[in-house]
Amino acid sequence: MREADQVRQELLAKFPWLDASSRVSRSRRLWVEVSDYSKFAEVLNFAVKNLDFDILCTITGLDDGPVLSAVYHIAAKDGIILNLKTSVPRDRPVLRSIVPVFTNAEIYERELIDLLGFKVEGLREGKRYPLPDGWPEGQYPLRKDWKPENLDAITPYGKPPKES
Amino acid sequence: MAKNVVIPVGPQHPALKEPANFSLTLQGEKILESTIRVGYNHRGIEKACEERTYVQDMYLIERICGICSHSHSTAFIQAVEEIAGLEMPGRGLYIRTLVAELERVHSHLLWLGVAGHEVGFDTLMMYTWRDREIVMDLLQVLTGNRVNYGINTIGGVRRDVTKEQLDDVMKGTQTLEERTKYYIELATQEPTLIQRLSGVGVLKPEDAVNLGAVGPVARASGVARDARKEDPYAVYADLEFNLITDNHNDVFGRAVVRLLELMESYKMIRQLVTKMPDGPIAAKAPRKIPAGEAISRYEAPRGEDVHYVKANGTEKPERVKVRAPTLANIQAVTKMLENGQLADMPIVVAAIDPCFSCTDRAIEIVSPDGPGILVWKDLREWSIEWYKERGLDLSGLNKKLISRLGR
Amino acid sequence: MNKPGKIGGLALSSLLKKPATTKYPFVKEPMIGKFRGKIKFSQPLCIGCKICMRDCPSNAIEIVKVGEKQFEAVLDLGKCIYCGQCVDSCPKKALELTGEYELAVLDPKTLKVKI
Amino acid sequence: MVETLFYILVFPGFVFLSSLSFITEFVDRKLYARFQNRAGPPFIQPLADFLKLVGKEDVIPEDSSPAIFKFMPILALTAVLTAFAYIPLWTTHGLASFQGDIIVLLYLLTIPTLTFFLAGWYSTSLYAKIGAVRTITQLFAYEVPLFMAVLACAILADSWKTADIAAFYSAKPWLILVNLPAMFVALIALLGKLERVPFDIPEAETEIVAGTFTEYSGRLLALFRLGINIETIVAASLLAAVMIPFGLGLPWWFGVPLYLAKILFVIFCLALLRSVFARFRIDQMMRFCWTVLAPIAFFQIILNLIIKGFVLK
Repeated sequence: MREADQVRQELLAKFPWLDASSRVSRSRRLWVEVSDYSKFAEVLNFAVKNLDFDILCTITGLDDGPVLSAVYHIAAKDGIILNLKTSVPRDRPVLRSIVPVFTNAEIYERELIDLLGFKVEGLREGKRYPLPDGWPEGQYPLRKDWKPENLDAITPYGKPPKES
Repeated sequence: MAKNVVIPVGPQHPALKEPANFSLTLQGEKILESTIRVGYNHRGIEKACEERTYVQDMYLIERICGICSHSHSTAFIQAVEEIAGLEMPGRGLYIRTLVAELERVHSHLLWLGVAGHEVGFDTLMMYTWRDREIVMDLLQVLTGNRVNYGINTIGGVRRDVTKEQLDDVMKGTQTLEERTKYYIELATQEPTLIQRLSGVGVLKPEDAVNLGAVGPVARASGVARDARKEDPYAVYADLEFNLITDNHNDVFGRAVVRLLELMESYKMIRQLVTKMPDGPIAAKAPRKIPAGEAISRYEAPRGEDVHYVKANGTEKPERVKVRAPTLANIQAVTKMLENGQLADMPIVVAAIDPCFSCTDRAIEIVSPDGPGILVWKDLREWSIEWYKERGLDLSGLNKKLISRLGR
Repeated sequence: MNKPGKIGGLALSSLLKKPATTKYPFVKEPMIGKFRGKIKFSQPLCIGCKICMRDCPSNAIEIVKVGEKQFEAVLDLGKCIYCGQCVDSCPKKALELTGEYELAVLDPKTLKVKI
Repeated sequence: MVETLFYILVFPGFVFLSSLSFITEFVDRKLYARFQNRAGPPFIQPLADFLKLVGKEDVIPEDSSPAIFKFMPILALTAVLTAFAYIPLWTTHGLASFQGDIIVLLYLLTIPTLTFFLAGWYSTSLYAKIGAVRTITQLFAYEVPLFMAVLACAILADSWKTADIAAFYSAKPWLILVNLPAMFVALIALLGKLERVPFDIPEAETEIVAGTFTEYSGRLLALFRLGINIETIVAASLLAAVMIPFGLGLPWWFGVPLYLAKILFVIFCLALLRSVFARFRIDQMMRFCWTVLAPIAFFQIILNLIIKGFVLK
């Protein structure tokens, strides 16, 4: 069994600039932050191809104020989870789809689109998830500045039935 | 029939206990293509979590799913405990694991019944569900409720168990083990059942890895993955159990994996009861959780639960992300349905043991009151009118009942 | 080895057995163990700290001040999820679980009860 | 004339049959429940279900053809009621017996299946259409073994008249044992005809909602259900008359209970069979009927010809 620290060293050997932004929180938990999105694909591919991280657990979207972040949780057979975090500017939140690497990323990426308003390039046409088809444009519920009352202004949703 | 037919299965359909939509393109009875739409149960739990305290979230998270409620609450609480850096008492962890395994027993027996029902074998359903009552009662004795146990608290568990209760658990396990042996025999000997299960919904091992299948679905395709082994949480490192895999790659394999897992669970329950240490059941937890983030994995009956929690030093979490096992498995269903028969669709979908409540978490939409849409009250008035037109006036009955019963 | 109709033996023997069904509401099964039912409130013990209100996941309980050091609890049966967190949170043990579970009413207005 | 009318309308005709159908439905459901260790419905349940359905609104799909949609349940009911007139119950003679009536009887029993097909097809719902196609596909699977099994008994009795067949076997009761394979085939095929588990493929609720009956509601559905219940009795009576025909021509106070016991026996067998199997898939059912049931029925015919040619000479 390898340890998360070993994996971190291997990663640092390839990408020395990750030294400050990576840490091991406990055994089998590795956190890496790639704040520069242009370098993200390189790190992801290295982790998948050379470090045997072969299962994508999920993608978490975060609203970090000026930037929107996405954490890719990727697991390996030996139980180590690599949490790869990256950020894109809030006014242009464009990610590239990782479906070519992980087929199952599709539904998690759709979730990012619906709930946090990411744009994902290279995602095929398909049904949305998880919000209803009639959900108004530009309403992203998981953003911190969003309130359920935002919907009240928009008809026909959001008008509560009159109580008797 | 040369013409292809597109048949909608769901969002409301007898085969689905919860809403999801499968559009199947059929040629005769053969399924050519399928598309899946989920999200009908999206309730805004992730957003709601951010607006509640950790204590409140515990119960909200527990209600993501009625069957694997303990799974979700444990996964969430493990993440919170990791951030808070709590030292966990052994007895608390043992009780938590005991409830977890009892829940797995209850969930797998439920699945067997549902699978029986989907292939028209209702007798099997009735018997497995009757036996499931034993484990439901055990859970009620230990935790206080049959579902949504509410046993977890940050830092341990809320209720201690007594010697007599553990004896009850041993006795119940004994009965259940005998029953399970019978079901294993039944599943491997009844030809009509085998015919319906084997060769159906095939998922090849490479597809299982590719599509990120988890839990019994992956294990039935020969992918040996189990968070209890890979990333031992709670007290699984102390327990001796086998990782069950099967190479049938089909629904029959999934049934075999679940049935054999039941036997492993009984083994684990025995070990948990005999090894249970004495001591406190919970550590004192602070109301404010220090800033930090953690990801927690938990092998729920249906597969791996992944919870991500980010704390910001206040009483409320900054972000909670839930990945339920069904969401990971639902993408494999399209593959399984391909070139299958329409008649096999219910059992294939049931074979991943779907739980759409788990899958779709997150916003509360107040009922639309737009034009042409009737709300409950309108519908009620309309039905009263409808019956009145036909000379039947029942509107007074409710009032009479209220006055009679005094409620 | 195939045995068509294997469950037949079990089915036939069930004919002579008592059905497993409980005929609720004619037969009421007692609640074993510490079932989480309706909450009981003992007024003299309450100090009005309102921790229960803060911890309630569904805002079902409300503590109202009715006089000098006198408090009343109002429970919304429709909102309560019967988790019992308020009972755990209460520092003075003023709240207690009971096994009462038949709480359905015909009129939604009567769901809010003073306990 | 009055007697005939009484026979058709009251006893053992329409009124008696309808009430008997509620009782057999109750027995069937109760047995099914008890096989599953459940309590089962109270005695009045089938009647209550019927009355409730009758009180409900009939919803007719816009695109369907209303005339056919409404006519089909009535036709199904009529066909099974007519079939009843040809079966000797506890008397030695059916009401309208004639030479060749067993053929008519079998065809009359096929009519309900055809009405299910037409009803489903003209409902214009996708589920109903798939159900309709499955109904007709299934018909080709079980109908041949059923006909062969019943006619094998007729061949041995050397008559195409149900009453004569019954009389023949009453006289030589040991020959009933020869027909046991035919009895087995007929029971299984009946499960298909009555669309019960394991052959409830056309109305498999987990796959295609309610199949043929998806669009039916209210009175029309109630009529269909009544038709199916009466079909069960008629089919059971046919089996009783052809396969277990002893004790005919006894006085009514002994004959009627004996007759009821016979149908209850058939109902018991049907309930047991439907509780121990999983539902077949349509292709599996075709294979089963043609490779298992049909050969057994064929073997029965050969056997009966041999017995007739060599033993009974």
